[in-house]
Amino acid sequence: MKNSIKIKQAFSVDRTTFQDIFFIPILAISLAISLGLLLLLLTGESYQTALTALIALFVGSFGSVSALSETLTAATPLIFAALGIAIGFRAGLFNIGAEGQIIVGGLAAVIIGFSVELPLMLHLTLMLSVGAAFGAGYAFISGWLKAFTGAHEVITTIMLNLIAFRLLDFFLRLPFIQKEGRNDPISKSVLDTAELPRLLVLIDPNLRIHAGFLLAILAVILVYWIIFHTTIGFEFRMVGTNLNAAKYAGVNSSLTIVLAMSAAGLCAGLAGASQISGVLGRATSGFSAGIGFDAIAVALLGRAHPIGVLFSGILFGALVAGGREMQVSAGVSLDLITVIQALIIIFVAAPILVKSIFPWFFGKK
Amino acid sequence: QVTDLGGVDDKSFNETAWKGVQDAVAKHGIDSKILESKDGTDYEPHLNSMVGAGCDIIVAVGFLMGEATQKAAEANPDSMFTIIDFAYNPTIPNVLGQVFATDQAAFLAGYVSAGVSKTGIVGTFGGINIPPVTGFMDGFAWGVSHYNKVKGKNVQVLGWDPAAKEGLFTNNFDSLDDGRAFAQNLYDEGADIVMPVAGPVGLGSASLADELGSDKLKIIGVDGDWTVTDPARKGVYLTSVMKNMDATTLSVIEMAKSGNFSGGLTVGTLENGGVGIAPYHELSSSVSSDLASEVEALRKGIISGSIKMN
Amino acid sequence: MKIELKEISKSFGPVAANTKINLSVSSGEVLGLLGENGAGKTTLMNILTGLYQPDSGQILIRDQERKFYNPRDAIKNGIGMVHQHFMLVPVFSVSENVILGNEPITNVNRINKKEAREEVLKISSKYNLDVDPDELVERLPVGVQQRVEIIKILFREAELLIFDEPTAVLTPQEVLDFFRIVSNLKKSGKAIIFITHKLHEVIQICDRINVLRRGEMVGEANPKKTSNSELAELMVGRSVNLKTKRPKINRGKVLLETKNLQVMSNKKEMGLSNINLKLHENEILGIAGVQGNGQTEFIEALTGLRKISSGEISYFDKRYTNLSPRKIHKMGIKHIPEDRQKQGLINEFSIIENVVLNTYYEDAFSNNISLNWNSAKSEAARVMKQFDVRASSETIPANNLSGGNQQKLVIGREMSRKINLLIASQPTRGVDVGSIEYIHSQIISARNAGIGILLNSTELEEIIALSDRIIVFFEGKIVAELSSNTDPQIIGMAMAGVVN
Amino acid sequence: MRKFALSKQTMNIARTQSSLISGSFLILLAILVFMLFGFGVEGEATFRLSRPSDPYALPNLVLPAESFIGIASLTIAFFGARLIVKAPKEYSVIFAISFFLAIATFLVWATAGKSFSLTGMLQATVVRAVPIALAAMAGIMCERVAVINIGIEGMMLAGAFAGAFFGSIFGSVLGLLIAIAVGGIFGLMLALLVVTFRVDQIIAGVAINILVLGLTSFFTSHLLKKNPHLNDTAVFKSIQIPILADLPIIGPMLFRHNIFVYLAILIVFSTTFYLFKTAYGLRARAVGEHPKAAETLGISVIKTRFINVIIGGMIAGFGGAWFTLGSVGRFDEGMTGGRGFIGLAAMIFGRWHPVGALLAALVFGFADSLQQKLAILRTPIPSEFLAMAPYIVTIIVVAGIVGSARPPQAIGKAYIKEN
Ligand SMILES: Nc1ncnc2c1ncn2[C@@H]1O[C@H](COP(=O)(O)OP(=O)(O)OP(=O)(O)O)[C@@H](O)[C@H]1O
Ligand SMILES: Nc1ncnc2c1ncn2[C@@H]1O[C@H](COP(=O)(O)OP(=O)(O)OP(=O)(O)O)[C@@H](O)[C@H]1O
Ligand SMILES: [Mg+2]
Ligand SMILES: [Mg+2]
Repeated sequence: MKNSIKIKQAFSVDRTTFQDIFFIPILAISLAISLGLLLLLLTGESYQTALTALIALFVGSFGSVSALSETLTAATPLIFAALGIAIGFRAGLFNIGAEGQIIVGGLAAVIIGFSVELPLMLHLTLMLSVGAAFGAGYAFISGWLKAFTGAHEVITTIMLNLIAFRLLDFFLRLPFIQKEGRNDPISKSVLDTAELPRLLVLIDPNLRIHAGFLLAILAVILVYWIIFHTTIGFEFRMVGTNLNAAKYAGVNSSLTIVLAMSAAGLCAGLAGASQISGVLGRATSGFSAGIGFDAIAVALLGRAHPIGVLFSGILFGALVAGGREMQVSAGVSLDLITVIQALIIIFVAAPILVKSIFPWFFGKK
Repeated sequence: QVTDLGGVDDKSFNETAWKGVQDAVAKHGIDSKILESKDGTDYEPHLNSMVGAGCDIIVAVGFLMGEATQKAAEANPDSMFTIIDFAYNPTIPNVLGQVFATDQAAFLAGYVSAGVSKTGIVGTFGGINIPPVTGFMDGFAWGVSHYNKVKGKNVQVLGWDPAAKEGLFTNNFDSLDDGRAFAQNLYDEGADIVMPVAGPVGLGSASLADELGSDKLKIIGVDGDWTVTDPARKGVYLTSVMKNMDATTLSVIEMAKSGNFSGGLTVGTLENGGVGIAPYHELSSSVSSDLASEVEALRKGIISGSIKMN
Repeated sequence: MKIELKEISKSFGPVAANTKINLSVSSGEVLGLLGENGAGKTTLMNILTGLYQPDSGQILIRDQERKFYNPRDAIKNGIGMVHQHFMLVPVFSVSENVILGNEPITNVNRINKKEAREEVLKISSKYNLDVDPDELVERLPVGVQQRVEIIKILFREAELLIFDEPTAVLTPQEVLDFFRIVSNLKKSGKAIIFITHKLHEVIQICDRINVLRRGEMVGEANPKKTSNSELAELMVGRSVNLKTKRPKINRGKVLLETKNLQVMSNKKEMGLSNINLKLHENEILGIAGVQGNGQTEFIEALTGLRKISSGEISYFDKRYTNLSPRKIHKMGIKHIPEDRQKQGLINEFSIIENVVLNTYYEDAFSNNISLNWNSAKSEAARVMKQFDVRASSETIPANNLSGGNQQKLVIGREMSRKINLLIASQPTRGVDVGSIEYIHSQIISARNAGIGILLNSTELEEIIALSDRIIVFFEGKIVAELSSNTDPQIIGMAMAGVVN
Repeated sequence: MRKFALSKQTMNIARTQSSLISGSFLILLAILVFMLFGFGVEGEATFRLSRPSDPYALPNLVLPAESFIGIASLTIAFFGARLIVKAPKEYSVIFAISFFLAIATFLVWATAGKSFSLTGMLQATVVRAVPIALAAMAGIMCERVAVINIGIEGMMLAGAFAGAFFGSIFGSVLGLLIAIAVGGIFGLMLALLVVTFRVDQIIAGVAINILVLGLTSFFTSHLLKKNPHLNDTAVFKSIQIPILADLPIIGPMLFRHNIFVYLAILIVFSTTFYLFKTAYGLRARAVGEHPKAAETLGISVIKTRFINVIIGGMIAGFGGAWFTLGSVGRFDEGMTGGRGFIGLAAMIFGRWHPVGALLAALVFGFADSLQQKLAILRTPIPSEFLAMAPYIVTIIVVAGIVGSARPPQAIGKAYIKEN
């Protein structure tokens, strides 16, 4: 499967037309949601329920301050991880391993979080950067394998995910990490100095949105700058779009691949760390919660463009928060959200399909 | 109610608790909401949105939700919580922990199995290595060794070593195929009775037994009476180690309704019927009458404390 | 039988590849189809073989109209084509390639290998095209692969055989063999269409000649009467001087020297053995040879794209071996790669990005961390102006440029910064005559300005026109070093490995 | 030609070098094995070869741990040395044997003083290999026509669900057929996405995985949970092949399974026949290697890709049905547990050849069943690490093989037909 994948044509947003950037995603989303509701009706639910579900979806995501807070809280790790995946895409790498990188990064972060004692700022910085570093390190493995043995990153990252789950369970049982007096896989809780401050304590201390979200926005800007305005970003894009040309132009492709993959892992690691530090406060088995997989969808929907990632990240956050409300008030299972997400990916990745469904939105082609 | 991993139809843990809630609904015409947790991070937001949804009492099912429930409870001192399989100390005023001395019931199950086993080997495996799971396995193993002691036999237990706290775990609560494979594995090693303590995963083991025939392999259910919850394969269940969460949950809800809810701890035991073993149903023939009466004697003994389990 | 094309038109978006083309050919005759790159020859033939459908016009066979919706239809009507780029599956055996699509099958669609072999042998003996049916195609030399293609067509009982630039990849000797095959086919009553750029070839073997220009049929000529220059004028539409002038000047000191260079090829075989050569300033050294005789490996070795297993290269008397492409580029050794689409450019990138493709790291465009797009933009504007790259703006992606302009962009990029040595590989492949003249003049003036130039081209004419000295590659060796006024026949012999 | 003569010679050079490397590698392996397992073991390792119930019971295989480990590691070292001094033709064989010995040593070490059923483990190996092998076959059908199918996991999950659901309604046989059809439908979907709409192949595959995960879970919670009788199907019972089934070891290993195992083997061989002996197979491979060439010969690339990808989907659906109809008779969310992906690795390991992939699948099956045995034997190795074994094997394999394996050339590329 070496030399096989070319993800490029799926997005090079810097040139896609206005239509493609706005209409396609918007149509894709509405199409996906309506299909989702249709599915609901198919399983014999009443129109009533479908309607409540739809309303709940919006109310639960943007309907109130707390809803908004939940949306952004859920969006934060998605944005981090998706930025990483976007970098990978730009360099022609398909990083399915974000999940594992989140786990490793989060685990490293939690250890720093409870084991060292430092003043707030220092402790936070240390914890986050260690998390990022470990995420990068874990991704480095796939990058190295790809660059020097040609092992396809899709397979290796998937396997490294599965391995990460086991590693997590193992480490969470180590006496040094495991919470005192427990023998289930759960880590000690991080110290207060290692918790990202919540942003809206003044309004209501229960609002979970935390400083991590601001960091995520910073990351968006930074990654944008890296991809489009730095030499390394240019090299990423060269290698990702035309490997031969990149080699001809004197780019060290192996090194670039390793760097890109590590950068991707770094973002994922941050996602894990900020999740631990801002939301969970400790690691349990399965704390990664599939964020790494949803992030793939986010990156695709955002067309591997940082700004796109920001918005699609918030959208997916909204789906999560809204979905929860949907289950409470309409009794619709969260899995419907997964379906909708998958449909969104498909429609976004197949613009021709969307165009053929809504020809009138686009000049005839 | 917020469920733990495994889903509400796990024919076991969550399902039994949910039944308790349903009974309450049926009996008192209150209404109920359910949120199924897909993973560890769901717990806290789920509990919050339950509070948000204005529930009077929230049933948290599962040891793993201990932390989250504590947070939620402290954040919302005026709503009532009850959690299954978790005991806080110090206790929290608005949380009632329900714990179950499953080892007592499992002890009986172990004793029966030892008596029934033809190969002299019985097995067990768990979902993950946590007290609510290993509680069953401890009791089971002790039950067997008690049998060996009194009968001077040497029936072996595969898959769990109560001393070393190590054994056979699927590391998940949902891969039924693992359940089958693990049972096959134990069967290959000679076990003819297996107690799977991993929620629905055990059903995989049951389907193997169903195929081999109950003379080759018998299964011991957990949490609920599997002969009742899984009639399709009722032929293979020797008995079940029951944890009557439905009863306790119902009573808690009633307390809450009648306004005499108080935080703290209730322990389900053989004595108060919180735990027990199911009738032998189909396989009662394979349990000799004296064995049955010995078990009954044991039960009394444990209640009276005259019998030490380990 | 008689095959006719009436008023055939075909366009790809804006490009009108064919407009109202009429053409006919009948059994026992060889029709020559001339036209410069992009004239529409291949497109027309793809229509005749059912690969493309025409926008308008009709195809007549024995005076009845036929519609070809896919190649299968054309094949069933006895039309077969040997494509410009061979259509063979490298990992299949000769006989598998021949039968593919019309397999002789026994029960349950099982291939009858034996019958397949015999068929191949039968045909190859009948038209004496000798091949081994069981050999893997990827192991065969180009000439033999062409035979396989021919057998493929004959196996499908084609009455009309179309050859799209069959001689481009052949040595003069192989060309002679090929002509012999063609006349055999002609004798046995096949109709033949022969596409080429090479004027003398059509005159040599065709009965009639048709000339295409910009997708239109601009004339018919009789090989007996016409002349090279007349045909050339028909092709290009104006009188072209087929000779580029190359003022004599004496060469400077040695610029580049290789000693016993050895390089592995992709198949882990010894691709190059003992390459020794000297290149001077003010000199154009031409590398002649049939494709796949080690030229590519040699140039990759020089430019750091391929590892050198032994031997050494010195540049300005400094030894360098296995340096990175970037280091070499920095030393003023610039490389025009043989495939602009795959290597020279990134189609999806803008002209700006392509202009700084291999210089983006230089101080002019970056501070080692961030890029300065403004200076890149002005550089792009400069290159486009100086090397007359025609495009609506510098921000459009490279694949919106025509072949000629793409090539000029690459050349401009390489020649407009510090340069002492230019390695130009196929600099005019797939470029219209206008651009060819321009590119040639650029190369000459660079040479006059003191730059040393290594010119690799499979077009013998080009080599002869530009080079001061010529070396000939054959099977990974330099088999001859000749002066530019050597008789083409001798060079041709050398390309086939025949040296006295 | 001279060129080839040259190449032969250089080949030989390469040969000796690599044999030097691999020789020293084996010696290292020997040392490693001895270091790890050689010390402080005593007692005997007992492998039970047959169950009391078996007709022709074999005696247990009893190995004195210490001496066995010693001898084994010496043998490996000897092979290594032999490789170094002279590079023999059959050194892949030597490698195989050495690895086998290494694993055997490990087993003996783990079992020293205890006992377990070897036959049981081998039987489990076959069983656990089935879904992986089927996933690999599905992958081969698709990749041979140059369509990457990351969606196999999803297609299997769909098959598993369909098997359970429709099996509960119409009985297991019809359930199986429908499961296959459902797999085919998702194959069709993949083909539509990548061939017709030219969606990037990997993205399409991932999307299918997520979609199926969502759909099946959704239906589980909205249909199956409300009416459990829709999630309770009869499973295919195992069929004992007369006589053969009674053979010791081989019998349980190969001839006491349900139809899934037998059909899986059948599929492996018919895939081989289809790809390498039939005309359509030839066309399919041509489409995977050089679609344009195929097109010029009137072979419809589009049609060929559709057909093969759909067949691939159907195989995946069949493999998925194994989880429910062939194993536990009940669907649960995400029950395929990544087998589809391991199948892809097996495909690469097997170099896109059905038989090779089957062998690869058996390796994974072995790693899997081994891990369970060790959990019972209670080795000092933590269970989590044992559980990792199959994945680590996968990575090593993919990393080690890819270099030498040669995928179909057009793989991953959409085919654009101008006209
Ligand atoms: N598939 C295609 N899509 C778009 N444009 C095409 C396509 N094929 C050919 N063209 C354009 O049609 C014109 C004729 O191309 P064609 O290949 O027929 O020329 P030709 O005479 O064969 O050139 P050459 O001598 O280089 O083979 C060219 O401008 C080419 O760019
Ligand atoms: N099972 C299959 N696997 C792969 N490709 C197939 C299959 N069935 C049909 N095709 C493809 O579909 C196209 C049409 O097949 P079909 O057999 O209908 O053509 P045909 O006219 O019968 O060909 P022939 O005359 O050579 O038998 C062929 O190009 C073939 O490659
Ligand atoms: Mg052409
Ligand atoms: Mg046919």
